[in-house]
Amino acid sequence: MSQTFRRPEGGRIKRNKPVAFRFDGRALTGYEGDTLASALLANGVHLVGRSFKYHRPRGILTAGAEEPNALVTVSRDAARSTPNLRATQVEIYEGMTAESQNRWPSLAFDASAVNDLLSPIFVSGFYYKTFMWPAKFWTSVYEPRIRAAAGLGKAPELPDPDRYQSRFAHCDVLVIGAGPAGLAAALAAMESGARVILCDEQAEMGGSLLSDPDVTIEGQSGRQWSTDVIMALALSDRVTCLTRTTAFGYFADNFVALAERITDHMATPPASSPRERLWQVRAKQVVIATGALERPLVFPENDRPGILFADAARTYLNRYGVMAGRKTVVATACDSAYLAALDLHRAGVEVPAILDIRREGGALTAAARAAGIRVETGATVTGTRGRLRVASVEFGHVQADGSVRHDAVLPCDSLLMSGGWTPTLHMFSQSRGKLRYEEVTGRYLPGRSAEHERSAGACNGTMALGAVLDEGYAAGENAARAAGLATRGTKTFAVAGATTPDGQVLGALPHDRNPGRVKAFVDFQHDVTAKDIKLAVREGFRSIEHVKRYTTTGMATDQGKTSNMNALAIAAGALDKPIPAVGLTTFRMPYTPTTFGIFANTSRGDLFDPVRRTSTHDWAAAAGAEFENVGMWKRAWYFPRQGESMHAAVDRECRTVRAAVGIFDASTLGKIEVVGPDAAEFMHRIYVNPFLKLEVGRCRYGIMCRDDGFVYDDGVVGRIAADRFHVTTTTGGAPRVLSHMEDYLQTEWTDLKVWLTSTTEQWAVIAVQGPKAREAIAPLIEGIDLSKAAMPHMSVRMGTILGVPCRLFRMSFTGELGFEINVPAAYGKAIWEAVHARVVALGGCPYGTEAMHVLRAEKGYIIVGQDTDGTVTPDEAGVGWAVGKSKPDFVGKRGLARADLLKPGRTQLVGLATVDPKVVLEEGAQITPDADPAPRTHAIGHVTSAYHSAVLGRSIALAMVERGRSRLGETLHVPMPGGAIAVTVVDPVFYDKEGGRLDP
Amino acid sequence: MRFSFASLLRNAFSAHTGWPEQWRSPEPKAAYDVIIVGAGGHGLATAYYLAAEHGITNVAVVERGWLGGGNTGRNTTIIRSNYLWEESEALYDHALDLWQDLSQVLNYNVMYSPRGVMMLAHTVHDVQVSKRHVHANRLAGIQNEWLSPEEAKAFCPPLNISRDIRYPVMGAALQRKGGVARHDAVAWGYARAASALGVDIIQNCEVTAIRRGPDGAVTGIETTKGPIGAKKIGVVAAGHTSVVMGMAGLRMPLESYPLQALVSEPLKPVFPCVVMSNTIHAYISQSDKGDLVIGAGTDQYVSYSQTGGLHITTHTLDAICELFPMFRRVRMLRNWGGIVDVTPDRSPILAKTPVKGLFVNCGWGTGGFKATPGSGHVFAHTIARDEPHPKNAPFTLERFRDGRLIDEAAAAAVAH
Amino acid sequence: MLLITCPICGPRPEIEFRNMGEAHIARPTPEGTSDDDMAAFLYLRSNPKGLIAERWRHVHGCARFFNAVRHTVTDKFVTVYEVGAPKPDLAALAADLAADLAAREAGR
Amino acid sequence: MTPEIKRVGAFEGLPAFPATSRVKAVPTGPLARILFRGSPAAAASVSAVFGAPLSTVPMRAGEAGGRAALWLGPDEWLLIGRDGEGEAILAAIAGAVAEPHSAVDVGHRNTGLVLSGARAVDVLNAGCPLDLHPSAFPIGMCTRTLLGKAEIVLWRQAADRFHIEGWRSFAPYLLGFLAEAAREYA
Ligand SMILES: Cc1cc2nc3c(=O)[nH]c(=O)nc-3n(C[C@H](O)[C@H](O)[C@H](O)COP(=O)(O)OP(=O)(O)OC[C@H]3O[C@@H](n4cnc5c(N)ncnc54)[C@H](O)[C@@H]3O)c2cc1C
Ligand SMILES: NC(=O)c1ccc[n+]([C@@H]2O[C@H](COP(=O)([O-])OP(=O)(O)OC[C@H]3O[C@@H](n4cnc5c(N)ncnc54)[C@H](O)[C@@H]3O)[C@@H](O)[C@H]2O)c1
Ligand SMILES: Cc1cc2nc3c(=O)[nH]c(=O)nc-3n(C[C@H](O)[C@H](O)[C@H](O)COP(=O)(O)O)c2cc1C
Ligand SMILES: [Zn+2]
Repeated sequence: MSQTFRRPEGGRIKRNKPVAFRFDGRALTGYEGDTLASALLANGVHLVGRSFKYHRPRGILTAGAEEPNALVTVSRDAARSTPNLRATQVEIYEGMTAESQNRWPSLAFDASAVNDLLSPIFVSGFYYKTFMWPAKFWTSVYEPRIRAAAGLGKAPELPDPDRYQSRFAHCDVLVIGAGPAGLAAALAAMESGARVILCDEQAEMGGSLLSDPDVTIEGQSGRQWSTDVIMALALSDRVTCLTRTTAFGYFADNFVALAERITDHMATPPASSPRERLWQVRAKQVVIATGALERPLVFPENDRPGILFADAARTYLNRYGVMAGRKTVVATACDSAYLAALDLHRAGVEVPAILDIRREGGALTAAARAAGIRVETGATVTGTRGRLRVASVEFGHVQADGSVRHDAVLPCDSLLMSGGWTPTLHMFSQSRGKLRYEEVTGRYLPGRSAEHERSAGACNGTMALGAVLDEGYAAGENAARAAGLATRGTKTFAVAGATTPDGQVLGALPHDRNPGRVKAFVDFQHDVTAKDIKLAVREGFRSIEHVKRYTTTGMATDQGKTSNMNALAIAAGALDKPIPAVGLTTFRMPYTPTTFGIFANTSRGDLFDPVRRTSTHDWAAAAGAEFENVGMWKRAWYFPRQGESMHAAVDRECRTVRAAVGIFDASTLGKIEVVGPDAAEFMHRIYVNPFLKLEVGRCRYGIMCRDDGFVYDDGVVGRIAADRFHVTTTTGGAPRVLSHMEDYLQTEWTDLKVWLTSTTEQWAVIAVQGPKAREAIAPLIEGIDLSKAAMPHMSVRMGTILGVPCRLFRMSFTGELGFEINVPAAYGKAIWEAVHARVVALGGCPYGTEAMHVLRAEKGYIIVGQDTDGTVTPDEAGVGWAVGKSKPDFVGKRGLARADLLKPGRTQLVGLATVDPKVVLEEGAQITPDADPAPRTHAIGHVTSAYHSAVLGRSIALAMVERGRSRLGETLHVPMPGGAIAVTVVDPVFYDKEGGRLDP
Repeated sequence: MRFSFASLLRNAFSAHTGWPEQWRSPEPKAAYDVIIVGAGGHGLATAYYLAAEHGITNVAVVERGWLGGGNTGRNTTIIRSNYLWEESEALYDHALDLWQDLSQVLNYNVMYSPRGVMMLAHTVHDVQVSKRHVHANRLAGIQNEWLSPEEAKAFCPPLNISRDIRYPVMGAALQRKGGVARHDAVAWGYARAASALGVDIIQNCEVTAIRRGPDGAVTGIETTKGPIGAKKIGVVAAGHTSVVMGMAGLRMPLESYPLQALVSEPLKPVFPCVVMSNTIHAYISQSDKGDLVIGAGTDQYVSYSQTGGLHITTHTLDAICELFPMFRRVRMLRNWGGIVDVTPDRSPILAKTPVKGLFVNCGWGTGGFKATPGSGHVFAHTIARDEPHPKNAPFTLERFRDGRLIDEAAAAAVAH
Repeated sequence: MLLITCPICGPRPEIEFRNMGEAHIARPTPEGTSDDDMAAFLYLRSNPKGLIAERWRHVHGCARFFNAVRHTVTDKFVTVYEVGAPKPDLAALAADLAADLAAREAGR
Repeated sequence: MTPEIKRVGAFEGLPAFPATSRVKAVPTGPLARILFRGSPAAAASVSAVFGAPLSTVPMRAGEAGGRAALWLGPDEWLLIGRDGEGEAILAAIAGAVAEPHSAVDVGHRNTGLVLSGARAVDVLNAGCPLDLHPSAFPIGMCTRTLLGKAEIVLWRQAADRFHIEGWRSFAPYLLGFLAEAAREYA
């Protein structure tokens, strides 16, 4: 029979909706509303995982986010496999497949469990002390074995097909946690008319009320009250209620990140739905109502399957109708475990004893005894037995001198424990609020706030339900008021049947066993025991941060939710210091592990970064172009014809341009319209070139430096009118040049009347270059006299092309007669097609960026960012002629005069001709005087550009070489793996030195 | 007590009660020959080499928090030496040499794992820059090789080399000797070895002032544990260097930015090497424990907050998911931040200062973990001899005045 | 992601802004500026642990530059002001902050 | 103009937006757009000839006679008119504004689409970090901001209708981003 541990009635599961699922291949059933953990327990399965280091059998310890043991991999298919999920949070669905992890060959028989036997050696930090000899064994033997043993689940091997979404949201009041405190807070905020977001990580709102059958609020059962409040909130259009939504990060200025899990609980998720959504919430005010987490007791062998938190067992019973066992011993330092014992007892579970660590017991001791349960006070657990599940508990009484006298062995199939409650401070602490330590209750609590938030309920240390509700309501009201809304004032709630969970213990419990031998676990997943922590302290790790890192306590996937306070108390004891003097480790995001995909959300593929295409892109693609990425742009790289290699295509394109004409899409170049009465003055200052005297209708090649004197960008500038310049920049430099210019205008030269407008995308730019360029465009152009006299090299004219208005530049980046036609972008494709037809008719072809690079290199024209690298001055780049030396100031003038920039011996741009013309140098290759440089020889330069020049029938290269211009004719060497390549230093202009072709 | 398998075994029989403190935690003496400010890896290594190689053992390392708790304890531990400029190559390769047997020298397993560091190129420009590094490194005798996308995939099987992604991988530079190490162990190993040689490591002791004599030379420091005299002071305070140097009236060419990193939940081995992509900003490796260790970019503003913005994290993870799409379902376990001290040329400063007796070692920014042994080694030399070691001679403060920058940033915008 | 108050547009998310470095670093004239002063202009920053006067630009908003005082430990903005306005007295602002903190500390 | 010279809008040829009853995105088609920069006084002179007023209140659009002036910055307005009006608007400005200023045709740089429907705000907030609640972003408000990794100008024309302007080459990204966000409302 399945579900033998399911009670015949009770709980919030849907009994009419059975759900079949598999765990480690075994077919099991549960009900809709079950978590994997509750369904496994219903089937009597406690053994769910193995621990990280010792591979000890582990069961379900908790009922929530803090679970360190019961980690599983849930798979829908090969690609949709998610490791390391906590069974306590996984909701089962029909057909779910879950697997245990970190065990081989099976969960029950795990070979690595020998680690447990070796645990006397495998203490904290043992690996720092060994595996050092023989030295080379580290990489070949030790490390691979350590790695293979470490790790928990397996990452999926296929790309994740699921989608993730994101949402920015704003509200007056964000309430984190929908237990009684959070619900009351949301209610108060709603009543004020505030915009409210309420989130809870669980499938259902209600928090602790869901597990409590006894309480009444305002005369209703707690569950009914919460149902009504949730309904009221859900009906308000000002409230957004988010279940299965974890607040995982709290950032500056009340910016809170929530992870909403949308489809993981569904058997067949709708295809249109994202799997998860990242909410980025900017809240005016935040109410933190995240409750408290129960703490384990640290006693010998406290980790066997079947040992679980008392409140978790109560939750399983009341919320899921599941008994954790049939014979359940309870060990506690806190009243809340009595509630569990009483509820179990009432449900027919045998409770052999409650072992209360407190000498006098607590508020419910008498009630338990009255119910017929044996209660031992001043008692403690000294050990447990059972291989894959707890079978018995040994206990003793603590004597006046602190020693423990062994008492008896209690057979059982489950053991509940409670060390008290730890307020969930993660959100508060992440907000950089300061914690304070409350001595009497041994708790850290929220202290001074850093953000606009307040905590309410158990996370604020308030445990009595009435007070929790009042405090929650007050927090919501207070938050709404602080957000600027009118509120109705405070409210008190009438509560009955609630027990305040008082009592707690911190640190390891005393026992009568050999302390050097027993294992009393503090951090369950990482197998950190009380003696590990003491060892760390003994070895000089006195800061709690050191203890954490040396023992790895608190570093497991639960991030110390159950272990941190006990570890701290043990460390404090070993250091003989009060707890606050030792301090807590830092709470960091995320509160619980959070899917990478939710951070990346829609940024994948084409949405990873915008793909910017020019207006001729589709044409080029149809023409077979290969594209390259330049910044966000796609640029046509070359246009291979059928069967043509890149090399052949580029050669052909280059030859065609030199012999006839080529057409090139230059649209991606940055363009800025500089307008205003002071435009010329501004240009004069921002560029190294003089600009005041540039005539309207003329262009100039401009070089721009930063104030440090190094080349920043370049481009051709045309003067369109006295008060208007058309500036071009490099493709990649466009945004930063605009920002650089705005910076000087807005903050340095605020008196100048000049305005900038980016026109990069206004214009499609079609470069037509080659001896037949004029012939190619002439028939299409109207209103511009293209003759040499009327439109000289480096001029700009306004006219139309095929009726479309254009700005026509006569300029050249190839050394040939050339024009650049700027037309409004939407006409780009049509004009391109028309010009292309002319070009083809004249024997020309389109060319891409690669041919463009070759052509310009043949002419010795630099590419900023390729031939320069941010350490090069205009003079060194061979464009010193551009610097307006008589200008009183320009950006970079003073920087260029710094001592080191004036030193001889700096690099200069030169050409390199390989002695063997067939050899093409590699860009980035180094240059040395010697053919056979000794290792660590100083390189005197490097190759910045290198190509095969089809027109010259040889290779060409540009290089930055120390004192390069004084070395013309010298033979240098480019050492390569296969031997050095001899090169001659030459002028960087390889082709048409006289420049006759520019202006035929 | 020497660490070895034998001593481990021996101690197992005495329930490990016999281990001594790995380092002493003494109260400060009245004065020391040398005070090192900052017990990060660099400061501790400096102290160790002062004692081990220069016989200067009357040394204190003062630390405002816990040793190794600065960037040393927060970094993604990428180790490589394939930098561009000769000055950097020499310095980082010196460190790489020292990494090779550091565990044995310190008698502390720092888990230096030369699993290879692969730096991806996504654009033609990236390819040019990467190849420039490869060639420069080869000439300098530093191993660095160029891989095709297929070779890169063979070296790192999870890598997505599809041509269809937004920025396809066009190749990669691989330094096989590069890798990772266990960051905490580096700090602890140096601390233990230095302490054994007599160095006092004084934690929870914040320097609040630097005292100077009538001739302007340093005479000591004020701390939260009182004044301590010193003949020489070496400041190795990473993100806080500006603050400490300000106490001696010096302004520094530094800005401190938050830099974030994160780890995933532990996974069985899936990622065999280190992969860096500067173009799309992602750095990833898998630790011995099984977590994916991922580095992000810096925030845009100066901050000492040791946290950073969510948008930085989202950007990092979208890059990781694009390159390794099977990791989309993997989950982040923890995210944190450090404070990195960035110089204008992204190269460190390891130098004497205009103040007599005051030395500074800073500016390692986003990439100084790899240099820890080398940095400590040459800085100890600089302090002991009052003159720089040849390897750190170029890394002066004056280079910013003269304009002789060692501009790793300009050349490549490389982070770690 | 910080919430930054643009003097013109009001509070807006950090991703709309660019930090443009420390404010009030006067650009020297080419003549009569020593190499040391030039280096200070180009490279030396106060990089304080505490209040910093810095430049921001609301680049994806009104596109204007403005100045702000921010605390580099808490990342909280203390004030924003126009380009060209004098540098606020950071010491006085720091004293106000300290007093405010003390008052809140006493108040709880 | 020769007839075969066709204009190609930035949204042409892109996959259609999966419009539903709850959200749809429709390109505006060609519009005249002038980026005007200058002092408020200069802007006032423009208002007189442009028709729609250039707001001096930040982040507000002025609308009249089928024209709109979107405040982008204290010295920057985006003037939108009907297709073909660009030249006339530029001429009118040149004629009427004596103060120094800049007027630049950006009719092809920018492209626009209108996102509307009950889910428009949710879809926008998938990538727009601003508070789009009517109390924070009322009808008539406009501003530059971000949508995912692209800059946009966002202008609320009605409770559930937004005009979105972006640069031409970002059109596929903007449409793709909005479509991805709208998928779940299909
Ligand atoms: C997220 C992140 C990722 C990184 N990734 C890499 C990487 O992959 N590879 C790499 O090579 N590098 C990386 N780095 C950089 C690297 O971490 C640092 O360059 C390096 O660790 C610096 O070491 P350090 O000893 O100089 O500084 P730290 O370790 O920061 O030590 C400085 C110490 O000075 C102390 N101190 C400061 N002020 C005072 C005072 N007034 N009095 C006393 N003590 C003081 C601090 O508390 C601190 O402990 C990364 C950094 C970060 C933050
Ligand atoms: N068993 C007991 O006796 C016992 C123990 C402790 C508390 N309580 C009672 O519980 C009540 C406390 O109520 P409360 O409202 O403060 O706490 P609660 O535990 O009832 O509710 C907290 C809620 O916050 C959610 N949550 C926590 N962190 C979250 C995050 N980061 N993101 C999203 N959701 C998150 C939890 O899922 C939970 O639903 C009191 O009545 C108290 O007496 C009872
Ligand atoms: C390489 C590396 C690996 C880490 N692995 C883990 C880990 O597995 N689990 C964990 O909780 N933290 C891990 N951390 C993060 C630390 O817990 C911690 O966040 C970091 O040292 C910064 O300190 P802080 O968060 O206390 O400020 C790792 C840190 C580094 C540098
Ligand atoms: Zn603004």
